[in-house]
Amino acid sequence: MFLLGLLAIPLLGAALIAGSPAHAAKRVALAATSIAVALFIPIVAGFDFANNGTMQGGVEYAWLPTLGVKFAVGIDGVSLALLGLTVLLGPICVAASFTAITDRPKTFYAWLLILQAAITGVFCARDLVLFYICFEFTLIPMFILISLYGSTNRAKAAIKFFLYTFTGSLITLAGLVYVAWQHSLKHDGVWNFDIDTLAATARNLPLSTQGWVLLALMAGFAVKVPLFPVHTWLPLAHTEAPTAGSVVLAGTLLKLGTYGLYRFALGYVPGAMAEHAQTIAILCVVGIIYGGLICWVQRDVKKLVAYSSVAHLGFCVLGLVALNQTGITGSVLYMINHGLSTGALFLCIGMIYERFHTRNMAELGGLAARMPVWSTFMVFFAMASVGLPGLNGFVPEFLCLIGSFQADSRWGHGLWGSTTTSMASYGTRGDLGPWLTLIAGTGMIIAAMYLLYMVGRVVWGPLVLPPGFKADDGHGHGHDDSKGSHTAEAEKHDDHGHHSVLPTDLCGREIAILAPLAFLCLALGVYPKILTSSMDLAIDSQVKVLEEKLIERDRTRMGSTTPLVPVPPATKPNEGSGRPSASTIDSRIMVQNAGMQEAGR
Amino acid sequence: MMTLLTNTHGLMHALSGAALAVSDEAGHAAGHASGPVAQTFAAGPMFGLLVVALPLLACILCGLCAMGRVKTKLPAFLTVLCLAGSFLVTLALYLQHHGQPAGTAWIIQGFEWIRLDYRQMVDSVVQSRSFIANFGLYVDSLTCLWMLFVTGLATLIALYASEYMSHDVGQGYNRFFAAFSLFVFSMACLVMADNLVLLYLGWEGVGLCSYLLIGYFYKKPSAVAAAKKAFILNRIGDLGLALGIMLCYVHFGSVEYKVIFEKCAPYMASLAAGQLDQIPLIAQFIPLCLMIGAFGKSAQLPLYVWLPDAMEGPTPVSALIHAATMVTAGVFLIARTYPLFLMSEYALPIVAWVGALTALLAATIGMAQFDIKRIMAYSTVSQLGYMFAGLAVLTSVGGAAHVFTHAFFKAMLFLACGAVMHGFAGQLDLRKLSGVGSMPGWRVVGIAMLVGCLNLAGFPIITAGFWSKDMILGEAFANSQMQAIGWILLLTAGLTAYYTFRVYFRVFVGPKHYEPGDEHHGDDHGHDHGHGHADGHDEGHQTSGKHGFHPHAPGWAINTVLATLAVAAFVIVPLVALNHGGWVKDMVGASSAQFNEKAAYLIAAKGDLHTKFFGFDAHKAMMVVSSIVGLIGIAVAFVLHYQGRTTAATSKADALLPAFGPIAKWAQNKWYVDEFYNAIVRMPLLALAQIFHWFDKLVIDGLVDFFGWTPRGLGGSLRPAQSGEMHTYAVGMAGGLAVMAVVVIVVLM
Amino acid sequence: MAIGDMMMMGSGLMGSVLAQAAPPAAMSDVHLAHYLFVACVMFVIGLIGFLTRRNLIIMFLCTDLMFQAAGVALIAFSRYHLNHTGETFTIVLITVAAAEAAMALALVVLLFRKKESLDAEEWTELKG
Amino acid sequence: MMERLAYLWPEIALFIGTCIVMVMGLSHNPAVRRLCSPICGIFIVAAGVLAAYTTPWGESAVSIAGQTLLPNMPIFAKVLISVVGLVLLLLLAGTVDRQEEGLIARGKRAFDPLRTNRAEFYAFYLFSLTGLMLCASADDLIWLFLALELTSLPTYIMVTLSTSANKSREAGVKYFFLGALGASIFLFGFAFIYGGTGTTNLNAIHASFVQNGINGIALAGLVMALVGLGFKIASVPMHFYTADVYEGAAAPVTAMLAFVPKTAGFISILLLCATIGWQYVPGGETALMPAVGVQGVGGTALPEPIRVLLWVIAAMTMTVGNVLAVMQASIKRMLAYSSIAHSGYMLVGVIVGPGNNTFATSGVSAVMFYLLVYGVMNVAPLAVVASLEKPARSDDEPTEPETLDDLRGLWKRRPALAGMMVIGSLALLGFPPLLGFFGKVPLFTAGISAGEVALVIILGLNSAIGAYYYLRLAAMPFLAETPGAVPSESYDLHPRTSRTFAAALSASAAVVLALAGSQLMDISAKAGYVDSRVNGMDRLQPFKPKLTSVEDGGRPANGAGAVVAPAN
Repeated sequence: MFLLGLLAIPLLGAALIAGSPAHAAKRVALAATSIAVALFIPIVAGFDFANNGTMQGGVEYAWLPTLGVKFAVGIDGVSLALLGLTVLLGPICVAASFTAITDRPKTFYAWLLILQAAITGVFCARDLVLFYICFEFTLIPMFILISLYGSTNRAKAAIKFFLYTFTGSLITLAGLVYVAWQHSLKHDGVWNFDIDTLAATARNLPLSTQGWVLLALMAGFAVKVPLFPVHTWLPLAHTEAPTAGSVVLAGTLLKLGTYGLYRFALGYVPGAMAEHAQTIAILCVVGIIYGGLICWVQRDVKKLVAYSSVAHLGFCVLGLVALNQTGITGSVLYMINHGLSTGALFLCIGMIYERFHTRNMAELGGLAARMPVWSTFMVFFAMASVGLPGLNGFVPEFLCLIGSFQADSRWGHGLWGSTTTSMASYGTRGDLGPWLTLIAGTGMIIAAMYLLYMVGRVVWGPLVLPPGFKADDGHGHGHDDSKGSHTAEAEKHDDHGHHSVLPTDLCGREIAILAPLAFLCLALGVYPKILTSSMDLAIDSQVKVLEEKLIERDRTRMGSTTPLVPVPPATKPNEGSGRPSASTIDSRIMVQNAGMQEAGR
Repeated sequence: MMTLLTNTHGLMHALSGAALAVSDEAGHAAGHASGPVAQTFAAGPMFGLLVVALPLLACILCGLCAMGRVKTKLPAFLTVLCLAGSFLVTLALYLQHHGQPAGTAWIIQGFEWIRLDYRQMVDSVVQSRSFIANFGLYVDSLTCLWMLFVTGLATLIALYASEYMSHDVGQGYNRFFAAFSLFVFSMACLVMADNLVLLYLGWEGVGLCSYLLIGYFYKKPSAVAAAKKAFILNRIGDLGLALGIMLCYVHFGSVEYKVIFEKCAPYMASLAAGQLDQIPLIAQFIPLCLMIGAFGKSAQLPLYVWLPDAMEGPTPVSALIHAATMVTAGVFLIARTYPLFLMSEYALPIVAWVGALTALLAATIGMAQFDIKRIMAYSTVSQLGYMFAGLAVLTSVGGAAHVFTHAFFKAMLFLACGAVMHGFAGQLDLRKLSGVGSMPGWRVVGIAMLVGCLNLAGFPIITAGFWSKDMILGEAFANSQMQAIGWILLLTAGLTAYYTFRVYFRVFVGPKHYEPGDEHHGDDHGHDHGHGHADGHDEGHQTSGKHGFHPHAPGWAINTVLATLAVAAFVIVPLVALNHGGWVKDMVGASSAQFNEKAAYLIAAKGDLHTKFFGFDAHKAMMVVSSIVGLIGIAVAFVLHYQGRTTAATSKADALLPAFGPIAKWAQNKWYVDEFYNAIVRMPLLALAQIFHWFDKLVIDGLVDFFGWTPRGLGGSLRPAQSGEMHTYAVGMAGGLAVMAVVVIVVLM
Repeated sequence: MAIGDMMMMGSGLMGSVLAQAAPPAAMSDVHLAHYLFVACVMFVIGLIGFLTRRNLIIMFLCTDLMFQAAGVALIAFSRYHLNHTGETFTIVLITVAAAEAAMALALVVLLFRKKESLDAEEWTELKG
Repeated sequence: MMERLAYLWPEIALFIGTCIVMVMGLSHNPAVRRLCSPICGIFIVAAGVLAAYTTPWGESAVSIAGQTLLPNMPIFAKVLISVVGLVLLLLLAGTVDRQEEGLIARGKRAFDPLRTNRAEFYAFYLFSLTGLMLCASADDLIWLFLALELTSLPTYIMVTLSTSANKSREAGVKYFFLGALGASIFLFGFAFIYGGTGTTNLNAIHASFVQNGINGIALAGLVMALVGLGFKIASVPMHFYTADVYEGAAAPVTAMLAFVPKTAGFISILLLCATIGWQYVPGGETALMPAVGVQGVGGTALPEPIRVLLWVIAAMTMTVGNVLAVMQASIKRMLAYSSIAHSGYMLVGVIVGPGNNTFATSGVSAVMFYLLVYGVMNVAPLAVVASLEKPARSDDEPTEPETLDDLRGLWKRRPALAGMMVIGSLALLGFPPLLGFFGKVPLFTAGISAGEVALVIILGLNSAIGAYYYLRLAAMPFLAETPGAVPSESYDLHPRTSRTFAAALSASAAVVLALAGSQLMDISAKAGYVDSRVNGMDRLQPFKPKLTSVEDGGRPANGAGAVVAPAN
């Protein structure tokens, strides 16, 4: 029931905003999102982490029984984590817009809340149609946020964003409906759109069919992620969107794509995934390097971060298509952590934009001298984004890379392993392997290159301010030209006689926005287990199916039932961790083979 | 030559006499072949975590100071206190560990950092697998050795920095000490980690701190660029390390040393049995990956170029991070994972060659530089090459000992240079300083410099540097495979002695002369003295112009530290000199950095570890030869840079320059390596990035726009049909009907 | 002239198609194919007239011709099938055609009042 | 015979209403004249109620009328027609003569029965609805033809009368002349169908097709009829008139045009297709696009030539409609082209056929549902346009907003109207969770069920193109006014609040019906029921056209010795 509350609160908030005066809009929005955060607490408290693979907190109502459509919500460990991210970013986005949005605040906050409700809906939908509806519905609020509150090129950005993602997702709808139809064929023509029920049918579709379905799924989700060749809407949308829009876009909206891939590409068409993982992985790797290098030559700091999302999500999907526990766990962690760190970077950039009305790195530099607090946060989040160990970016990236490194069916054979000694191989089945990982790994270097380039330009170096701002101006800024190109906020500054509402460095509200994100970045970097242990079984259930398909695939490819690795003899050395503490999951993950158990301990 | 050798051999023998129990050949062989000290694992005392925690605490406290905008020296005080505490805890840990049987490795469990458990079908059997990287400490004697000098030096240097950075009190002071403490924390993680991923955390953590501290004077574009360069080049190495870790995981199923070492045991047995082919090729790849990381962090070819630039940072940083500790992380990595390096036929030879060539190259560059800090930087690169070579020629003791001694004397050298820089407004050009050591108040600095230079030059017998270097040289010549390495290192030793004393003779002795630096560190972060200078040294000197400038001699903190280090440099002599490595040998020999199996393999299969050096025992011969080489280097420097020198700017060496032709110029320009990298890596990459940028804009986005435009284009082309004329419409309808009829007919056909 | 050519072409085409469809019998004088041929020719003439003439009244007459072509076909088929459905249809059709004619004339008058012209091409304000 | 009347009660009611309204409009008493539209509404309601309670369906339809092709369609269609008809009436009220009535009320002009056209307008509207309902109950080609003409002819006049501007005249003349051309084409087709089968009764035609197959003449007739009927639904290649006519007519009439003829056309096309039956082997080597993963296809389809014909028409109709709509600046023109596109979407359902008569698989049900959805949601944008007017300078008629730019700033001025516009256009776009989305879902499901994946993809892509212009329509009220454009301030609310009410009704229906549409889906599923004999679930047959078989195929067995001698 709390899930319903999570869906309803933002909508109620939006309704309330519609009926309240303009100056109260931001308070109502803040209250609504805060209540949502509060509501999330009982959800977490009530969540059975020991069974995080099963759907919990579910509510189900008949909706369109003719089509077998239900209104069904429920969450498992993965959904919970993403839901947490969504809910958390809610008040942050609202608070980040307090001074940035002065024109038509009611519309802005109302749509922001609706957007949150839609994203919440995606992550907790248990019904395909509900999922799709929420998935699509995110477009409208985002469209409005960009087209009404964006910068100069906003109309084009909004339209492109909308059409690109909308087109893709319509094809996805076709694919999903196809699956539903196949299900109905096997169930006396009774249609059902339950996500889990359909998964069972979809998995058993013939491989070629699965391939087509995968293609359809990719059409929508890859655009949303976005993967390499279909990414161009993202930089544009990010650049033009208002800060809160960018944060939601990077933080959660892109995750709809990866979540869709996780839920449907892995869950529905594991066979096809096993078949085509390499292709997708290559796209990811290309995206990592391509996106990263493009970042490096950007002049617009927001565009730089936007392109970095292309590179980062390349890692995320790479882990996903590794099709093993390490990779997928890394990928899901990546979804969360990218949301935090990149969202925070966008917030930081937004704060600068609010002050100087420029994102051009040629006009900004050395802000550390002027804004030490901001600079500290900026460097911190840049480092989180770079993937510095100890911060949140590292563990997911590393796990994704390990996952893809592991995923090679050749491990354990010939040159790739040992058949002459008793050493087992710890690779998993797949087509990715070390070479791909090596190339992807250069993305780590490139990430350092462009993010440090950005930090070096904006934060370090001699102080550079855009024309009209005095470098020695103690507070506020001498912004005195109203060229009309700026939006209402610029006009507002002019109205107030060149007195900015913002201090030189961050104000308390802005610190309060960034601090929780920074804390989470640190906390999740130091103790990622809080996430990994809450989603291990959920991912395990996916991996189980994928592994079967991979075994089948390898069998057909190799023409025999060659095991991945030679059977380790019973006398082989201590294989497991050797740690006396028997973990809880070990008892849950079955170790059927008694001999193995013995060897493992 | 031969007679000279014989003579000096005798002399050396007499000198060392009873004091140094130089083992005979049999004893030496026993050292190689003695049964491996069995590694045993046990849970360690929890207080060991304090070693890591105290620097972190210091970092947090400094951060709080920054938040509270503290404008006193409080952060320095806190840092020194915490680091000293950390050092004491390390000492206690060492003492307690020393009581354990040799070969004991403690594992101190902190908390579970990364843990994934999963299962995998292997031949229809479900196996349970896990990826575990805990925040746990692995304490063996190698760890103790490293942590002792890391925390000890860090404490001293923090003390030094408290004075050195005093002009920044209230500005960057908090930031400096926060990063400083964070560095020690990261270094402690790196050294004490019980698994490779935590090591990686420390590895990148020290990289971050290095980045932050190199870029400490962030208003200077060169400092920012240097910081960026350091981080990125380190990242290249880190990728290698990361791949190595992954390979380890895929091969051994774990990233924990304990498991890896246990699983290595059969390989080691195969190695000892001379069956290298029993070790799978994939396992042999692991060291190849790891060494890239080590090359990056320890500034070896081809990734060394960041270290000289890193001298943009404040001098204490250069001393601690870029001389004494962080850059030795690569050496530590190899020592820590020595069993993995032994598995491969090619790993150690590659390391040896890289190390030796780096040593030589850096020494040649160092000879031609004028910036004393840069000379020290190149010397660091060069000495690191020595250490690598030491590890690679199968004297991990020698490598570690050189790390150990180098940490002291190089830190001292840097701190002395820093004192000069501090006192002369950033002046570092050896052509503009002379006779500093004899100026009033500079005595301690001069002596410390002399001690450091003697160590670095390998002055015989009395310096620790001599003994550690000698171990490496001796072992290189003793190893039949490594003769060439030995010769390169020997040449380098001579060059080192020369350029080291070149600095000493130019700057610290001779006629007194100085020109103050222009202190180009910006307004509020530079080394000028207008900002709340706590000491009473500023006597109204200006920041520019020779007249009216008075160098201010170092205060008590700097002097104390320098003096301590100078004393320590001698105190550690017996620790490395006695019994072929002395205490360090005990420390290293009982750790993972043993090499017995490889030695056995090499002796059995390939070659000789007791090669004679022109008929003499290589070790004994080297003591003499390297002494002579070192003395020659010093003598040359004396002649060229001291004898008869009357000005600061010129010396006799200038006359010799034309003789070297362009080589001198090339060396002065660092062999154009930076330019070369820029041309073959950075520029192409930048060009590629630009190409991608435009490709993205024009082609990919162009395609998208094209598809977006298609409907409009189609609409535009159909629009003329909507002419508004009824006849057009009628024609369209009739024609359409005909077309539809054709469609049907076609289908019917 | 062009109209004539096209009509010739059209009738020729229809003729050949129907000749295939119903090869002429030796004895009978007139059979279904001939009626259909006439109907089709009427239809095509009407169509071509509609396409080529610009006078609104003539254009309407052309549509009426097409209607009547259907009538001819219907009656032919009616005879062929030996039932009266087609004839019934034709009667209805004629009625409808008459109603349309009435409307058409009203419209034409209305339009003529506005523009003093019967030219259909006068009315091209709406386009695109 | 009397039981046949069961189908006609609603039509009779409407006809009576027509007569009454026509007379009332001539009254000198303004109050009586003003009663025209309420009376009109009452009769529409009455027709709806009658339709709901008297029209036979299911078994009774079979027993009473032998109506077996689409036994449940008439009742659904008629109730739908009266419901949407009522909403349209709200919109249409006050379209014509308001100016003159105003002058009369202010005493500036005397009432002249010869000049009024208000009563005719309503009467024609009712006539048109009557024809539409007749279409739904048609079981004979003659009847169908008549009904179609009855539907169309009044609309020609309504278009012409709707405003006094020249545009309406032009629209009227184009609509009429091209309509006549279209009518002659499908009439000729009807004649050939009759010629090929010997009967005009749809059931009998079906029986003939089942028994003798489809001969060349009948096939030619079917092709002409289907293409010709395309005029009613504005499908390619008969779509040319649409934009001009929609633009020229007043917005309320445009809304009516988007529903009335289209419904008539789809009912007729469905009936014709039902005579053929979706009983043929699907695909075949002539299928243009090999369906993706056709395994498990129910195995029913139209004969290949007809399927391909409709396929091509559907694909082109969607595409042409959408791409032309993208180019438009005029609201009504844009909606006209979008109306073309929507016909294309619905044709997918026609191609798919009844599947296995469940809502998810039945294209016929999908068409029924879409007719409802489209009828409801299409009112909103046009009603918003109709609710605004720019006061005339002199005695001219006030004008509606024409271009998209005229809507700029509406959100600030009239947020409610802007909201309705947004909901309406997003619903038309098919954006979840609005009604339009649920209209498309069954098209998707049915299309995929029938293996028409390619067509569904085309549908999806076209929806995406549609997004472009619908978004413009939805976003325009939010955009700031540009200098030079007609400011939205100059637009007043139309005095007829019924128009705003219609918009609100439509917009709220687009939301509410989406969230609680299960009942409607059930009803549509029933409405689209096609007898298994027709949909050929039990006996799949290959399509074998007999090109030269007028004589042996179509002719009754006893047909020898006629005046028209059979060949040979």
